[in-house]
Amino acid sequence: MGKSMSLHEKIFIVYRMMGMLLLYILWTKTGSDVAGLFLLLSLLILMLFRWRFPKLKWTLIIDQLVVISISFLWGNSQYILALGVFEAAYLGCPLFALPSVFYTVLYNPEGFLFLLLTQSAFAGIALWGWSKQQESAFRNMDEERRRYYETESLKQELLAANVQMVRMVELSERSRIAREIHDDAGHEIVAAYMSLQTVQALFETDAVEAEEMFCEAIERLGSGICKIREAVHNLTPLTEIGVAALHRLSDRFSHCPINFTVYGDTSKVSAYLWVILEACLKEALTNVMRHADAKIVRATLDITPCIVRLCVENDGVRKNSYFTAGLGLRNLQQRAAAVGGNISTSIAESFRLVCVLPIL
Amino acid sequence: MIAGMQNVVKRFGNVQALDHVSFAIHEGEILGLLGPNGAGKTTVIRTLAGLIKADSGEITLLGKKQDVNNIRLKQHLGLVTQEVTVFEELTAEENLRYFGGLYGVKGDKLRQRVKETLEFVGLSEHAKKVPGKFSGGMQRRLNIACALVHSPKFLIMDEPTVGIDPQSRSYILESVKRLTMEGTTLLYTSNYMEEVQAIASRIVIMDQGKVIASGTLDELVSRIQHEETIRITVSNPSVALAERFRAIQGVKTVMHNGADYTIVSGAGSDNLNRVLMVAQQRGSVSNIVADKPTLEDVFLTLTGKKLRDEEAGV
Amino acid sequence: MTIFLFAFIRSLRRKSTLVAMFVLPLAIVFIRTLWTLENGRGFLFYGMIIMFAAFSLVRSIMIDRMTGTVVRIFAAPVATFQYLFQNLLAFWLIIGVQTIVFVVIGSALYGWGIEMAVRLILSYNIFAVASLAFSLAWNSMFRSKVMSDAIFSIIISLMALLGGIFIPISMLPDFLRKIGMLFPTYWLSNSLLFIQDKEWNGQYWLSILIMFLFSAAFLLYGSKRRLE
Amino acid sequence: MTRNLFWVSFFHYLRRLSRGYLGILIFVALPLVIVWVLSFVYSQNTEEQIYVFGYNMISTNISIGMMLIFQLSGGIYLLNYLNHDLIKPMKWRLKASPCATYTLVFSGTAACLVFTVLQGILIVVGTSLLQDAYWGNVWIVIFVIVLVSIISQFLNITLFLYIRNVNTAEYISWFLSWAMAVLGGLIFTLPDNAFFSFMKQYGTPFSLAQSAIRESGFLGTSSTNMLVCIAALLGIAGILAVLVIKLGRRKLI
Repeated sequence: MGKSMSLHEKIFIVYRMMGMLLLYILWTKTGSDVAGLFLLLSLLILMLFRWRFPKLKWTLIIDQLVVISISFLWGNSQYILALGVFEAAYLGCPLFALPSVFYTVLYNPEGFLFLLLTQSAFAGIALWGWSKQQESAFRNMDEERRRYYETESLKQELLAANVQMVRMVELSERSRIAREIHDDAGHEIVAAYMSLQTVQALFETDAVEAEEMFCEAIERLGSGICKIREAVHNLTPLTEIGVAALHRLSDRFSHCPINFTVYGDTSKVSAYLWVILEACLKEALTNVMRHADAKIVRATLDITPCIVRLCVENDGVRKNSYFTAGLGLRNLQQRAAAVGGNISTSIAESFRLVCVLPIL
Repeated sequence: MIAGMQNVVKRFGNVQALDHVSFAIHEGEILGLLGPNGAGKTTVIRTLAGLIKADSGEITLLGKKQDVNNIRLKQHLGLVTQEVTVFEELTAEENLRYFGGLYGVKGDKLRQRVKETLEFVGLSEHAKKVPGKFSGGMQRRLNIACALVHSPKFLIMDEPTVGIDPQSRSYILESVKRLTMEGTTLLYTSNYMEEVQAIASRIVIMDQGKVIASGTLDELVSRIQHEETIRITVSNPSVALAERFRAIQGVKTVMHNGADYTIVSGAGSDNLNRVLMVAQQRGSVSNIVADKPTLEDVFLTLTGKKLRDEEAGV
Repeated sequence: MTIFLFAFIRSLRRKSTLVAMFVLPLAIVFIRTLWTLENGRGFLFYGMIIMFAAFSLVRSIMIDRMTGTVVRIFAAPVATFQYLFQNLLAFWLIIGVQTIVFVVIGSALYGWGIEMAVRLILSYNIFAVASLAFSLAWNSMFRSKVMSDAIFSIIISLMALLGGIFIPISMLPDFLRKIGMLFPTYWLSNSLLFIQDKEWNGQYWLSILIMFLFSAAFLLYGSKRRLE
Repeated sequence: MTRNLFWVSFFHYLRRLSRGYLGILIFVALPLVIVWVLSFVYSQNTEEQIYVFGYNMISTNISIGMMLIFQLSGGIYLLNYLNHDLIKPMKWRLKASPCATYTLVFSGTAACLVFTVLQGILIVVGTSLLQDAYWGNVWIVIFVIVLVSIISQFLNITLFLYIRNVNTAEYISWFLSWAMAVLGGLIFTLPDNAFFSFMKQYGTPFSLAQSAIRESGFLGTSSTNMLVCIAALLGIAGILAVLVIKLGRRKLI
């Protein structure tokens, strides 16, 4: 369940194992009996110790001290100092390699050991550089991811604000309509109503004037109706929204036959929900086209007093077995979440998308 | 609030096991955690019990922050695992003594608690037997008992009734109810919706690592259900009658099988009276039922899937 | 101390452990030819019995992991260290008691003398710790009992072969001896050799030290927390 | 019908056997390695003459013993199959099939027999090629291997039917084969008295087989001796067969 190892860590472990193996072979070929085994075991223990407690890097010094003391019993063991130098360089704490350096300078300044240590140091540094680079790449990735999450939450807020906004616009529009009807058409109709009342009173006394006023009232009513018509005309949006838009989408779908049915009162659904539903249907149909050999697609829109539910499914077999939520779908899921709804998809046998949004 | 999660995320490699999961468990309630296999229930439990580390988000338990290293906090927590995890070599009583001892219960207190717990799950007569001799239901009960010896304030049960006989199942559900009466708070996961429906005071539904709905049973059902089903049996059935039913406003489908009709209409259409009227015009009605909506329906509404695959015949 | 106590009880409930623990040692301690000085194989056979006993005792830790009981144990307020430490301590105690009984009977029968008896007990106990640690590390690598057992039977044959059970280690050629030195059995052999020769010199203590180092390495590897 | 099912089940068992790489490793590679190491070490530490007629006597001794130990333990395969198929997980599924239980048991036994005999022959070939081991008359050796293998299978079935716990039965099976090896003088030299020398020559299936193989070539003294050993092995196999049939009637079907 642990974190998976990165490549440079694996190389590090393999390098050390190779070192131990070489030491073992060296021991079987040359060495004094027990000192070599003692060295091998102690190095193994220290290695395992640092594997279990990665923070205790200073134990590297013990490694080297053990090697140096054994090297007086078994000269060949000094070569394994290379491993200590390598590890110190890889872990990025070159100071811990000082015992090896002192030993080399004091006892073996220009021999093969010197060459070996330099080589190991370079190998360690190279690997260290690599790990640093990868670390910074990871840090960048983390940063990126953090920024992504921030953007995502910002988007959530924006979407929520958007919903709020749509509601505000709806309200202000409603009040504008109310005002328009009240100010223009209302005015005319009230005037006509008052005229007609007067006409009613005048019928018995003054028939001529009554007729005159009657005509005027009719005219005013006509103008009022005209105004209402105008207002209504102005209100009708140029593009279709609502269930008509969904119908249009399903009509245009030519990939295979589609069966789109609507249950319930569509007037209860607000405009901002329609936008999401439309996008959902579009996304679902695209996915059906891309992922399945569909024979028929069924789309159902249910509107209950509390929720609106769009379900799109096909009966066909899927084309390719893997399916991941694409960007479009993730976006939609967030938009649905912003209005308190939920979108879930499944591809068990056929493609299916269910979108449930609450009606306030 | 006795325990809760806030925006908890957990990934295993590329699999997102938990995706911003948030919920709260209040003192004294039974929270039912419902979801199909692989929804992330076990991961929720393991992070909540401090067995694995969450990638991000906050987990609180008894007012403190839960963490893998927070050993003290585990004192008040009981975990009933999904598998039967008791020791084969030890008798029922010894198993209880073992787990009691792990939680620091000692001496007379331990003896008394073991006795009480055995009585509680109805295994007093089998105290000296090893679990290998038990039936499946008895093993399950012992499995639960092992998490109760230390009288935890908060008990997590991970599908405690998988694969047992109905009698043991109802016994276990009864005990769970008794536990809450004694003041234990419970998190109960299952993919048997009947169980959750029967005992949970509040329900969290999960799917694909996300919480997709939560609330009391009534809330969930009244808010989220999208279809109503009416079953009616008439004395003289005919195809024409089915057509008449189909003509009623809001009716989606009518299934006709002998004298029985099943009429599915949209939620909130209140068609019971209309259906009855239409039917009575054509003869007498011998039976009419409006199916009560269940959590299964809620889940179906939200995801289009059944809670358990095997019920779908896979 | 609950874990310790019940680790003890659980181990004694298993028949295979009981056989390895008490029947086998008693069976071999009475075979006189095994304990003559020129043919001292009995000491080494007893070492193998300890190895088997340790393996079958540590098996319960692996079973806990495979059945998922360990999830439950770690859900309780128990640290990983406590769990492993108390279990291993209980196992060690069982083997320890057995070695003492064994050595006492042996001394009575064959007149080993006090000093030799104490040294034998020390050798066997430190070897028991190494065997327990080895079994722990071994079992932590496997998720299936069958696999673990099968490969273990190969390894133990090699250990027996190169650790002086079949052939006295002095007869081994150098390169085989150096492979043998990588197993704790070799060092048990070595220490027993010097006990039998009544030579109380550095070689005996060296063997003890190396077995101790083996235990440390195996424990470090085997004690990592594993849930699955 | 029954004969058909027997072959189906037989080949199925063979297929399952051949999939277990670990088994092959344990029963072929391990004895070869042990023979190699032991004969290497003993060859270096002895003053006697090692080579007789171009054959290595030390590895001959060790090879015969090791081959027989592993042959005698070969029944463990069958033990595991019996446990898996007839007692534990597969019990009801297989009992529900139209294949009679005895057909299953016999086909399993036959498959294990073929497999272990093949393994034994592999060891014979391996040691004679790599270690110059002397195996006497090849046909006699193969016949003895078959007999020992049959005894091992029957012994394991008997153990299993008595004990009904596969782990314990397995332990006892290993223990018995090693005990026979000890009595055969393979592990350490036994005291020189009448009882032990009888045991070493004729006392156990192990020693009978060992003697038979040795007597079949220039190591032996009389072919009568060999025939006696083989007859004794046949007798043991016969007795075990009767036991298996009686026990099986009672406990399996």
